[in-house]
Amino acid sequence: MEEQTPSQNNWLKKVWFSVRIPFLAIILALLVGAIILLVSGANPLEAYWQLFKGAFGSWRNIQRVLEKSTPLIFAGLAVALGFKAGLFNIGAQGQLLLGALMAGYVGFAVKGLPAYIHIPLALLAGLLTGAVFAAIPGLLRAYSGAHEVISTIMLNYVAINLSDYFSEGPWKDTTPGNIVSRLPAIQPSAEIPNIGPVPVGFIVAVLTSLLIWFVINRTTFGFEINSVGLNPHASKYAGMRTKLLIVAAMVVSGALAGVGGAVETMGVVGRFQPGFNTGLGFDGITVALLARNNPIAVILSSLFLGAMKGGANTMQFYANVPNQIIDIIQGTMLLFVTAEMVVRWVFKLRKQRDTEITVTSGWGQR
Amino acid sequence: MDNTYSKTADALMDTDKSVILEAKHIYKTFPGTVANDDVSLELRKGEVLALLGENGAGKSTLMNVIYGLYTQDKGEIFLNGEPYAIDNPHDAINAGIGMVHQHFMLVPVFSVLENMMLGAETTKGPFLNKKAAEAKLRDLSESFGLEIDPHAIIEELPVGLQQRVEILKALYRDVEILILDEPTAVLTPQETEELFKIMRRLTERGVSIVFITHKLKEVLAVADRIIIMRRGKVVGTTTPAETDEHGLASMMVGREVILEVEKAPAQVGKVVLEIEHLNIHDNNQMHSVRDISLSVRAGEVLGIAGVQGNGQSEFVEAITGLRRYNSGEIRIDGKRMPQEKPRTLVEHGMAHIPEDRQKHGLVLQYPLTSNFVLCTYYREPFSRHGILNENEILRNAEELMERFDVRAPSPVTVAGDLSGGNQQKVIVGRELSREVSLVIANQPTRGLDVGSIEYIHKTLIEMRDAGVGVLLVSSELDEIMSISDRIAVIYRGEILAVLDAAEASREEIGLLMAGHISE
Amino acid sequence: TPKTPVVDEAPEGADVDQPTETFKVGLVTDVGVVDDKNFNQATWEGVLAAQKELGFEAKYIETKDAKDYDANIQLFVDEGFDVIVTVGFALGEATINAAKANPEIAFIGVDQFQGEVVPGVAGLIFDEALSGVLAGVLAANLTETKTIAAVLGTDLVPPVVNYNRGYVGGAKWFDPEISIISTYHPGGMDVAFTDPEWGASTAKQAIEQGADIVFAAAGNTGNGALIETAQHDGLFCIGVDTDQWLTVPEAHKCLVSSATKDITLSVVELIKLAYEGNFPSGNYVGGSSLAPFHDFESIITEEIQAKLKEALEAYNAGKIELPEK
Amino acid sequence: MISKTVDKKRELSINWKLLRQVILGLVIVAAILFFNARSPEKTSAVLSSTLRYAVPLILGALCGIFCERAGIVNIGIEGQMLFSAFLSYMTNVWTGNLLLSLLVGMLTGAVLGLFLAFLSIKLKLNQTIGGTVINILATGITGYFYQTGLTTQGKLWNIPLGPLAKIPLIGPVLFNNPPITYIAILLVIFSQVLLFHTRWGLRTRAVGEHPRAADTLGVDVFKIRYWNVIIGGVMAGLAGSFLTLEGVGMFERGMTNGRGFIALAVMIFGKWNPISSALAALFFGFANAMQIQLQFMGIQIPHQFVGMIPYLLTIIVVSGFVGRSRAPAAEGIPYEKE
Ligand SMILES: Nc1ncnc2c1ncn2[C@@H]1O[C@H](COP(=O)(O)OP(=O)(O)OP(=O)(O)O)[C@@H](O)[C@H]1O
Ligand SMILES: Nc1ncnc2c1ncn2[C@@H]1O[C@H](COP(=O)(O)OP(=O)(O)OP(=O)(O)O)[C@@H](O)[C@H]1O
Ligand SMILES: [Mg+2]
Ligand SMILES: [Mg+2]
Repeated sequence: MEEQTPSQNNWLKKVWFSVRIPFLAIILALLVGAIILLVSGANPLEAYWQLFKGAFGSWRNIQRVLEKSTPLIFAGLAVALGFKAGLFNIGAQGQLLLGALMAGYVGFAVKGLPAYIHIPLALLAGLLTGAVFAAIPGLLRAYSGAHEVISTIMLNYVAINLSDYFSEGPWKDTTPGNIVSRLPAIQPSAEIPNIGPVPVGFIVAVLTSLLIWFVINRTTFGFEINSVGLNPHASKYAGMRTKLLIVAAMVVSGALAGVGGAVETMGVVGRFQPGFNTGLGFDGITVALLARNNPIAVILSSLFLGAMKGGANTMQFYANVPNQIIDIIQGTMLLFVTAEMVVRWVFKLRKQRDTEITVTSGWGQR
Repeated sequence: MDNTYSKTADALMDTDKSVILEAKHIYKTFPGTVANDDVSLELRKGEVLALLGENGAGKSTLMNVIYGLYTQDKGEIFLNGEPYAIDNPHDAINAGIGMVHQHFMLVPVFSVLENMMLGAETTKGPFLNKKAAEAKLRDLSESFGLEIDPHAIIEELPVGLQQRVEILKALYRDVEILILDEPTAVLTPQETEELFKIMRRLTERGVSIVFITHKLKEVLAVADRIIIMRRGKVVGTTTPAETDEHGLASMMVGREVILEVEKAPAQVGKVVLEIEHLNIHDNNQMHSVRDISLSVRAGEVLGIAGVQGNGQSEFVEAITGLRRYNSGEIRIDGKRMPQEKPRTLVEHGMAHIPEDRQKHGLVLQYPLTSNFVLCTYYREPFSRHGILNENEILRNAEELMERFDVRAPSPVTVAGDLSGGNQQKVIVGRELSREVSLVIANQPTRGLDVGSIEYIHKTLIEMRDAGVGVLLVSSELDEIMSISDRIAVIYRGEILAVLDAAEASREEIGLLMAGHISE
Repeated sequence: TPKTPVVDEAPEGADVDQPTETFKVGLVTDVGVVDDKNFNQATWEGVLAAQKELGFEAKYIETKDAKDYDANIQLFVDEGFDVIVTVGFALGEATINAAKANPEIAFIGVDQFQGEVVPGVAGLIFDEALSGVLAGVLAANLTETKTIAAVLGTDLVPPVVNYNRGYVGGAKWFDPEISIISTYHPGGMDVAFTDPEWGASTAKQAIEQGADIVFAAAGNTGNGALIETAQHDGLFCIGVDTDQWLTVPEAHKCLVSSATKDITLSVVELIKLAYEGNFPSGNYVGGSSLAPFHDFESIITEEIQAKLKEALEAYNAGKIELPEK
Repeated sequence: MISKTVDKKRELSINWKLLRQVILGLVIVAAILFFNARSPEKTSAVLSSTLRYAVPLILGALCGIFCERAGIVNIGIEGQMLFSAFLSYMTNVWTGNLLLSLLVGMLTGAVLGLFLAFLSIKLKLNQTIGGTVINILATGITGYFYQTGLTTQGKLWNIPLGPLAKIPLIGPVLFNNPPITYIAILLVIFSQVLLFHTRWGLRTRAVGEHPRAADTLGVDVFKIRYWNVIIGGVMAGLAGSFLTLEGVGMFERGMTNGRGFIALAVMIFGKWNPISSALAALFFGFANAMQIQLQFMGIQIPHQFVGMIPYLLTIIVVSGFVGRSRAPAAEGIPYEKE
């Protein structure tokens, strides 16, 4: 530590500056959770210890955390990319759901393909579905002024109805004895394998994060997306095709969410079944905000959330704590991450300029 | 203090007028800025006190402190000799202070009447009494000759009338002290004259007025006393009798300022911009530009004079590809331009200095590096195959900051942290540094102080001398007069006349701007 | 105060300090909570009832994420549980996989039809149509307006559909002229059973157009319908799955009976069999019947009793025609 | 001159709109009378079901209107409703005092309103996220603390309004309802008058459109915003209490089931106007009642498609295909005094 050069020191400082708010927010949220646990007569230390063990106590648990993180990374990237373009994609949930559905369909209905074709094909199906479904609010936002927050909330319900319809109707699993509405299991050739405890989907997710980081920070497309998000008027003035960019950002965001759903179907569940993806898109919001829209940080915040989800059942089992506590911690965390002033006030931190996050404001405005 | 500007016998004589408001040792800081640094000022009964100073000198801040919008860090305010705590506008209104703000403070979707009533509602039981309010408004309109339709919706009114509503709003509240923060920026010379008459009528009734403006002529015409601020401090007090425009200008900026631009006769070349029979509807489907035909030639400055809100914005937006037009044709270098394609126009050598620098000109959260390539990021050398070349972008920013004298801590400072004048320089630098044949400059110096104005005027003339066609749109008559070669006057969306700048007179153009067509 | 989630109450005298010696029964819920007034709860009550009788350690875990079925079962496996009860068809696959990996453990799969026999797995299934028929016959007997209603969860879930088929079939069998108005919740799986206000207002809409008996087969949505019916004088309502007299006291005014499947009892039986070492594999059909009439005993005449008996026989003989949906 | 022509235009368009509305109203009345003649019970059943479904939506939408007219976006209505439903239920369980339970429900809504106001006004937190936080916390906390086996002690009952309740068709539908339904109807009228004919309303709308202008006229922007969000919270609280005290009489985890979000849609549908929003809510209520009625009549449509209708309609409305609605201009933007 002592022999660090000043530049190394600066680098560390920079990292600390960019992570301190989320980090402290997590601490605060865990404290609030601890208080609720105490009030309801549980031992918070024991609970958190079991939570930790449940997440990292064995290779199997670690694998589960990675599995849970994988769709979160995609959902988080989807939301973060939307934020970058000034769009609040609450619809990631619906896009993810339909992505999962289509991947499930291609996964079981297309037969006789080798894995190296079938897997990409099913992923592509999820990707395209998510993209198309996200294009609707994108187009509406760009060309009719319908605010994406409201239209994507509504489309989420549409997505649920659609996926229910297909799972009960035309694509229902007709295996003898099955009574549940769901799709048949995907072909083995569409299953995404694991390498040791690491799901291949997770590796793809990490690579995708790097790619998105590069696109946002180092390409002209990223430049345009950022501009449109920060100042659509100036972007139009500068010759960017703002409406098209809004649609494009929404489409890419939806594609990411769709892949998230596909990976979930193909790597974890093994088929599409309603109710298996509940809340993933909404968790994407938490992930993106926790990561302050930085694609690399999305990996870390997904891992954190994935660990909480992965450890929850062990916590419930051994520490006798209802797992709704996870919801409470998550909500509190979101609150503290976004309400920086609370964190600043608690920890007496000074304001820094670059820490503001941009999210859209009201709807109905054009 | 420089004794040239110390109180003269004249000014001392005025002291027998009683001091109605006094601000003592006001300090006000914003993060990173000291806006008011130990400012003291006194206002006497029935006088017009002009407050003069460059941009960011702290004039509006001081007035906002007096009006209770801001709370001073230190200092006190006295009313009629008694200390008076003004913590919010409510206190100020109660004390008989009214203010017409630099930016309109009207609710756009409300009617004139609703805007009048807001904050000073007359009620009958629990309900609003619109009848009583309307009667009061009509009385007021009559006694000051300020006619207005009480039921008109603000956003549908031209800015001149909106300004009228602002003044009526202050009068509606029975003011003893009236603060006017740059009220003439959007008025024609004639409307300005009208305003001065009203001000005189008010002072005769004992109302005291603080009048802020950047137009030195107006100060000399209407003020009883003049206070000059610079960098948050009061740097002098004078009277119109003691000084002239040059005196005021150098006092404001702290150095000698050249108010007239020196330029050689224009060397006119081929036509670069041609507009034929252009018609535009605005957002409310009202005709805002009617059948305009104009052309700009290489090596000349065509000035478009007009009061704000007469269709200039729509006109410029249409030629720069930001707005669809309904009919007509636009050609650059003889080539027909498609609708709504700013990029195509940039490719054809058009530069555009937009009217609203923060809305259109800059991405405030972007660093200067990105803002400098906002229109050219997709081209070599700034990017190749869709991938940005950070080194080139940085080098470009360093070069332009040097060339256009942009004062900022570093090329990666975000644009939003720059002062208005420096922000404008970034835009000018970006637009004028690439190969262009045509410059569209819309209100390029709005709200800037004389120093910055001088610089931008000089740059525009340099472009013209280098053979570029310049279309200058401005509501500042002085600006139009001093740098245009030809002047077109726009009124209610129509070009009333195109005059040779050398032969046109201020009065003639002023009348045209008000819609009077002379024979 | 919140509920204590994991009940761990070995009866007095049982030696919990020697886990190797103790018999242990675990329960994994379907997505949802153990106190859902529905099959998760009924199953858990079965476990507790068996515990009372036999004295063993019992523990449950609530599934929050459908992907955790395996992991939750595994927690019990790791802790050396002897019997693991999994609730709901959705856990069927996870249960079979776990059973194959752990042949020494007895698995009870509630509502899990077994296509083929897997050693160590007993699929506890029910004939919902049967209790539906009885409910329909009862309703048809009691109605004065000749209009009876059913408020149903989603048709995505076969047991719900079966209840309704039985209800309609039974009522028509008794009186072909009777008019039956029934409605499924239009939402998906996630809301169909947790929307009591929808259940209540739907029941009211039916009541206002003359229905005087409301059969509610929709989990908590249905509970709303029961409570609503209780607000109207002189009407009857019929609950579902368990004896809802015990779970929805607010509906006592109208709750004449419930179309039940005997989850609790069957679970007790299966646990006992496992305890004794006679655990069966394959499908185990639990009982379906009407719950006791409680306060309404007096109005259930001999005649009605006879009709119900007759209906049971007719059904078993395949003489009652059931509609498609 | 210019303003005059504008005036004329506006008058003309209002007349057209009025005409359209009158015609639409007449068609609806005629249809109701027609069906009433054919089968009175069914008609009144469908209409009361319509009203009942609409009540929480109306109250939720009023919450949205109060908040957004003052410039605060509230997507936490769902959470406010759920929380209030829970606490008024718990109060009913503990005390059996319905009035107290109702007050607790309203108070809960108000406190959450205050919380949202504090987050968005004082901490200047992004308002959409503030609402999301309320929604997540409401699901988590009510789920955590809810326990079954509790029994409520009664629920709010119908109060027939004397002879009014005896009018055919209208009587049973409109004048024989439990209290919160009456309150909701009165609140619609009250809100309409408050917003457009009182000092408070004028100031509220000004604050939602141009807070700085209001500030310069001595209007306390923060105070107006705080109070409106709190009042809105009371409305959401009433909506929640409606579910547990008047509608069902019980609580269930997540029992609001998206009604808070549909209320938002209703608010936009109704263009931030109480009466129009109430009509929009009735329309959604009618769609729901008809969906049930069609099933009663044995007409089977895949219910997933029927279930989508309100959401698709909302999208169509916000897309401006049925007349554009314009949100308050300052909505969602924290007001900074300096
Ligand atoms: N709300 C604010 N936050 C931060 N800084 C501010 C704010 N308002 C004004 N300032 C800064 O305070 C200084 C004084 O501003 P002020 O508006 O009083 O200038 P002014 O003399 O009125 O200028 P102008 O002629 O451009 O109107 C400037 O540096 C300005 O940038
Ligand atoms: N609204 C604002 N919020 C925060 N900081 C501001 C704001 N306006 C101005 N500033 C800061 O105040 C500083 C001074 O601005 P000001 O406008 O006084 O500059 P200036 O000295 O007048 O320069 P110029 O003559 O080029 O306009 C700037 O560095 C800017 O960062
Ligand atoms: Mg400045
Ligand atoms: Mg100013």
